[in-house]
Amino acid sequence: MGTVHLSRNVIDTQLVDRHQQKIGRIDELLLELEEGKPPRVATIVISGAARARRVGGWMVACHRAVHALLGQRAEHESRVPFDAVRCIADTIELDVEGNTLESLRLERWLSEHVIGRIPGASGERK
Amino acid sequence: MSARTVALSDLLGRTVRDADGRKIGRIEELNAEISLEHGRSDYVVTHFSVGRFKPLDMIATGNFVQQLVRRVTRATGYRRYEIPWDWMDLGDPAHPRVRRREDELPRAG
Amino acid sequence: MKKWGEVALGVVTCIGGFLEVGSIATSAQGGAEFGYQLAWVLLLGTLSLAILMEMTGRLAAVSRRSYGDLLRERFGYRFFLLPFLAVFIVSLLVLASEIGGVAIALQLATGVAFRWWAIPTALIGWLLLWRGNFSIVEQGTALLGLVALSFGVAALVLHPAWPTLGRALLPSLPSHDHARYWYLAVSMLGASISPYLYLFYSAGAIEDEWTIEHLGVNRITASVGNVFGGGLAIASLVTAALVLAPREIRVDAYEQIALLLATPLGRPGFVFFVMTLFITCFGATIEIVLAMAYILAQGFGWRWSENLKPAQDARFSTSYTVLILLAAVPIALGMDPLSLTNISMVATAASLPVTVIPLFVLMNDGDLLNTNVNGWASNLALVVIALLSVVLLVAALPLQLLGGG
Amino acid sequence: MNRPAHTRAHARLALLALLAGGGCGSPPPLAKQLETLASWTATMQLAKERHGAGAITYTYATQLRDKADDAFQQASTTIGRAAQTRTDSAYAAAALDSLRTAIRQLEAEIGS
Repeated sequence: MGTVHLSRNVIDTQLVDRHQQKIGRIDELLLELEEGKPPRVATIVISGAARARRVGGWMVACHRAVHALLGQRAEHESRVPFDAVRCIADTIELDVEGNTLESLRLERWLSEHVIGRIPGASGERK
Repeated sequence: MSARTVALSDLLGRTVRDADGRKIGRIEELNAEISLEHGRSDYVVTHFSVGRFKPLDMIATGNFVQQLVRRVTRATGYRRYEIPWDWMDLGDPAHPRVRRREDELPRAG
Repeated sequence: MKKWGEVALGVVTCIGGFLEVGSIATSAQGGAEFGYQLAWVLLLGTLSLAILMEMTGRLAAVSRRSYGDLLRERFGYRFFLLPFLAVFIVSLLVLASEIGGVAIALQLATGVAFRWWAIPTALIGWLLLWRGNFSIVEQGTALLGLVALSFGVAALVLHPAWPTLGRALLPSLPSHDHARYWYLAVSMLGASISPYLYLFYSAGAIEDEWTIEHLGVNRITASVGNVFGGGLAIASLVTAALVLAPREIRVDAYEQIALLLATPLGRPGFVFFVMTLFITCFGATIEIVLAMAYILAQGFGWRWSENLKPAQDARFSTSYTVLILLAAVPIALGMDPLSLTNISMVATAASLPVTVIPLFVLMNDGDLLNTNVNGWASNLALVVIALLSVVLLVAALPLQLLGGG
Repeated sequence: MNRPAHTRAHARLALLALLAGGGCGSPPPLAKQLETLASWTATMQLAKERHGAGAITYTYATQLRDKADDAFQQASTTIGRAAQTRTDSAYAAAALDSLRTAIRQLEAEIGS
């Protein structure tokens, strides 16, 4: 396998789970630095807080304010080891079960408690 | 010795200085390759691309623009270095340093 | 055979998609106040839109990725927020205007004040999104949008002075009211080149699973479709120039625009005007709300498709539900739809640079487009559009203050 | 009539007023108001003619009438303040008068 450009081809790329379902984008990548070893690409982060941090202090403040307003205590973020990467292309496939990810909590909650309650929300393809 | 963790977005765009303390540009890209060690495969960073300024690099992705930018860059003094990982001192990730002098660094084509 | 069906559909989509509340209102204002003189603006807008649509369509067909997706991945989250927020705010304004257009059409037909129609319109639009799939949305609004051809008939019946109209296709300076002239020019450009149009088109190419085989379809759709769409906008300007301008009627309210077709075509003209306003604005409402949900879902990596059941892409379906209801609020509160339209069109014009300039970078990326990257002519055209968009951004606010109202 | 120069000067004044933060309270300039009144008068005449030809519905004609009425009401409260000379006032009164007549004629046509 050739060289992977972390900024151009990895961060912000669409993630899919092992069923090819979209599960978010790479909001942050964590590198592990150890003396005498090359930096290791360790962890994929999917998280609103991580995104906010990339924009700047004001965005972090906004993010916190929204959380406080919604009475949300924990940040719904997922950290997936980079080992779980199966394939890097237009999308990055992770060997994970999308339904169990913490970062998809809102999607699941909306699906069960809001959208799912309106008639015609689920069933066969349209 | 325990490993430290640093976020990719904290490294991108950081100003890099050389051994003499001169600014040589900003970190524009981290290039990783797969490495097979201790029976496991890991992606590790092999070299850092450090360039004079990021905005130009962001634009300079396509054929046409690259040619255009190359022409313009001669005037603006745009330079890009490919720095092997073991030349880069990330002891303080906010102030990365290269262990060599600027004129020793390999230029990107 | 199937491909020709797609071409026909695409062309028809443009006819319905081009002539919506913004084009009808601003072209009528332009024609009423300056006769044929502003026709060149519509030509410029149509050409620009055709070029932008061809490019976003080509990008989607070759790379199999939408513009929203690439905006986030190629430029990073920080940069992405800029076009995202600009498109989002502007589209919300335009969406509210389109709902206003539907509501006005219903008011003209029934006599019940427009504000009472805002929420029902939003609910029916939502129901279509909820139950329908992408082809229903696309084909339904497209075929019904053919009523817009009545604008073309009206213009022809009035026997426009072709040489004068031809000369007006070249830019000229006004003899009076400079600020108003340029203000209308900016609004008309905003009405022609709406970011939602090419964002929707790009996402639609993914929904319809376009491949490199569709490049021909894409080229024909973007060119022929926009010739028809732009032609109808010119027809609306011509009709206003021949019906309203000689009587010195300025368009201060939507109610006055309905006289446009009733004058040359009589009662059928009035009926066709109401139907055109209703259908094209309703179609645009659906397209804008989808375009907004698309860029949201694509930018943040959610599951999205109008072909999935709502519970399967809950964040996507929640987005369009909230957005369509939210946009109905200003109209339900009685905000004047015409002022709202004018403000939205100028805001649209000002928002163009942040979606046009990144396109330039993507269209030259060989990794995405291989041999289908822009040639020098396309690049030149795109640079001209980008420069135009920057001029619009700079000019929009001063002109709103000097020439608005 | 030197309307263009007039309007432009007024537009600049309006901008200044707006920038000074006092734009909301001042009435639109006289020239603009006269134009609006004339435009609504012509609208009423066209609507009357179109209704006579059976081209537009009663429902729609009454909506147009109501809009013209709104414009009339608004102008009658603000135009006095915009008209500074006696000639201006005469123009204003004449414009208001034509619109009132046109509205009445449309009402007679549609029989409301």
